[in-house]
Amino acid sequence: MQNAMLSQRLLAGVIAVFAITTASVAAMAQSSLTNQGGDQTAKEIERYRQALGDGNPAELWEARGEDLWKQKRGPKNVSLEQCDLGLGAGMVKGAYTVLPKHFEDSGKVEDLESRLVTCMVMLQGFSYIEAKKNPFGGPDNKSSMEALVAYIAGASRGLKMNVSGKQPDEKRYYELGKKMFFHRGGTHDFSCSTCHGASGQRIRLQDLPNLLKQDQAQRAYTTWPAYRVSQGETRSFQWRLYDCFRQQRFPELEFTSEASIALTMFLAKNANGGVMNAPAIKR
Amino acid sequence: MSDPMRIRAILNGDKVDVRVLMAHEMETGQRKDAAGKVVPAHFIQSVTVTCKGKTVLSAQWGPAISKNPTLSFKFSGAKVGDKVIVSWTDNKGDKRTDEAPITAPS
Amino acid sequence: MNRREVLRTSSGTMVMALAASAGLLKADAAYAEEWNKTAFEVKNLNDVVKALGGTTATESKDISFVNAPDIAENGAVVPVGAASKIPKTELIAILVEKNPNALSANFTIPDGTDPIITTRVKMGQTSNIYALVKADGKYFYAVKEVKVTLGGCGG
Amino acid sequence: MNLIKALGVIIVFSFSDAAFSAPAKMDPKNDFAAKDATSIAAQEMMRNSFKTRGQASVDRLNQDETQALCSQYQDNPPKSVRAKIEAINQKLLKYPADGKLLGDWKEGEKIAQSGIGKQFTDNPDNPSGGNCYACHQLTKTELSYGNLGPTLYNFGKVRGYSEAITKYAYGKIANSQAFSACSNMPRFGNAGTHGVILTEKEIKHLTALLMDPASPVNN
Repeated sequence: MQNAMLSQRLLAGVIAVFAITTASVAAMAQSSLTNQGGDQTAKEIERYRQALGDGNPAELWEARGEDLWKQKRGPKNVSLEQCDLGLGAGMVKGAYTVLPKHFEDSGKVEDLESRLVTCMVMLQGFSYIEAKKNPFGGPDNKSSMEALVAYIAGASRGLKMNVSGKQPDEKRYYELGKKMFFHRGGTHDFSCSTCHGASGQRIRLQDLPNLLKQDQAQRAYTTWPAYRVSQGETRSFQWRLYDCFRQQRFPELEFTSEASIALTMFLAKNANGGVMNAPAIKR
Repeated sequence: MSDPMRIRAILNGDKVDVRVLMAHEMETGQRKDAAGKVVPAHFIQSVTVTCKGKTVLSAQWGPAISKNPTLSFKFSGAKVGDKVIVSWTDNKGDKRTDEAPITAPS
Repeated sequence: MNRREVLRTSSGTMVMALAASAGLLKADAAYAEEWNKTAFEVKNLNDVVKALGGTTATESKDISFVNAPDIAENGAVVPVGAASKIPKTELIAILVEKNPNALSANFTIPDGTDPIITTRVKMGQTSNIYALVKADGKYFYAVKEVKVTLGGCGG
Repeated sequence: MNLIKALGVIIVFSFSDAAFSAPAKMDPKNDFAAKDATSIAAQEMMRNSFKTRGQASVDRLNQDETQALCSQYQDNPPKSVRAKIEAINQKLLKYPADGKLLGDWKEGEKIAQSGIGKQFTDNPDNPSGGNCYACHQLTKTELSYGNLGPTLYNFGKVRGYSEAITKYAYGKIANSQAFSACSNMPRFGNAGTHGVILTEKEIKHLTALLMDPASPVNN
């Protein structure tokens, strides 16, 4: 089913390329010439990325997140160490690979961020408002959420994504997320699929993974959260979606909203089998 | 106040490979905040790395060093277990010192 | 460059520096060498050399860049390293010609430390970068261009 | 059954979020969106998950017929639907009343480089960019270009500086889907029901960037 859809899309892509290049033979000759320049650029960008890999400031977030996880906080003055992230209370290692997941205690499908909110409310006694207050850090504003996310994701490094998606609500979320992926709207007619529905595409010099193809979905999902050098911040997957929709010219995606989790379910499950390598470092 | 540095000092042959990651805004003094006000410069000005009481590297930095700076270099004359001590001071007078023992390659 | 200028940079620094000069604190190495304000304020290679106490710098093939890419995907973080094969290298500095102030960093290399360092700098735009070396009292440099590219869907 | 359960979840969710912000309101007239159960649930979910910020109001989630059809067919509609979409957009496409299609390529280059505009973080008083380089190669000198669209380098030179090609270039920028259903390219002059991205004058500048023999695109 999935494969049929993919090959259909690939075929459509091929047809589109032909339609474009039939404009004129001269244009084709021109484009192959300029592509050589493009390859050189791509090679240099690759060198830049490798040089970045040399030291990842996300480590600073991971260290802070580990402290926050163990620190007694909130009205109940307890740590998060008894939080069940999906593999049982206190199990951090590998937890990121099974999320999003349906939790009996909350009755909801939760991704890592919404699960942390639940634990902060249920274990530590924070209000929902308090727990969701500062999801994304900025200059002189440290987000506890992003630090916790960096620590927990980091504890799944080297482990394979393994989202179940079998529970009925998980299945529903997957389907809703898929619908959302193709939902065009706004001033620019963009959907997620505009940029992430075909292979070999890039915006400016940034490669755009085709999130409908397993290998690319794996590579993309397993490198979030990530330190963004353009922002000097370690960003969570919730932030990745939030900022994609901003650039898509959509209204503001609410932190840990149902739509954000449904879309994460769709993308995480498509990445099953991919080996986690986050927090990564990106431009 | 500031987060601890991450320091790695690994003995490769007779040389110690040092990598340091620091948590600092490295504000240039040119950026404007959302309200259009210039954010004052705030950056690390000096860095000193010592081992066994001897300075193995010192540096002066301007605001053009990237946020959350990294630094790597090599020195000789130390063994596994010796401590590498890194200190920085910024233009507001804030300071931080962290240390890490030299380890064997894993 | 004079001491008073440095003292004015912030009250925190002033208190510390005064305390150090009065012998109240053991002056550590960082304070033994005051931050060279002038060097960090001038706009080009020659003026930096002068601010560091030299007169002129000559280009040298014995200085190489390490890790520095030809194209940077983002100017906020550009990895730059420099290595010197010139005997008695005592200082390596990194300059970005088109930044508001040219000098980014200035490393003092004592005996026993390899004359090779890497760090990361900000670049406002495509520019030449210089690796400046002081060896046996003389100044040498190498230069290369790093292109900074635009990115993103909403930039 | 599943749907009812899911709606329950939505209600719980929007209730717990109620103190955080006012629940999103969407134009109830969203006639074109798909009507199958999953699509309705997805629209409901999105309505409850996005909120208006700045110029980006929640009604941007509403779809015009073109957007709805492209979503429904996952950007790859059958021939008949494709023809329908192109016909709708041919009707929307308007050429300048003064008959002039070319502006100043230098202004066009600035518009092609700029990616700002219409985001909730953008100032609505400032003009929007076209962000052409995000998807197209245009000149020899700009290395940072994307490839979602074809290269446009030497656009006028290889096609000839004819009236027909000029008109096609203008039309394609103003409303890409009048020529190619479910194109990834925004309809800069006819942005669905959500207003225009670029003015007639700005589209003329971009047309000049492609069609002026002196433009760096053709040199």
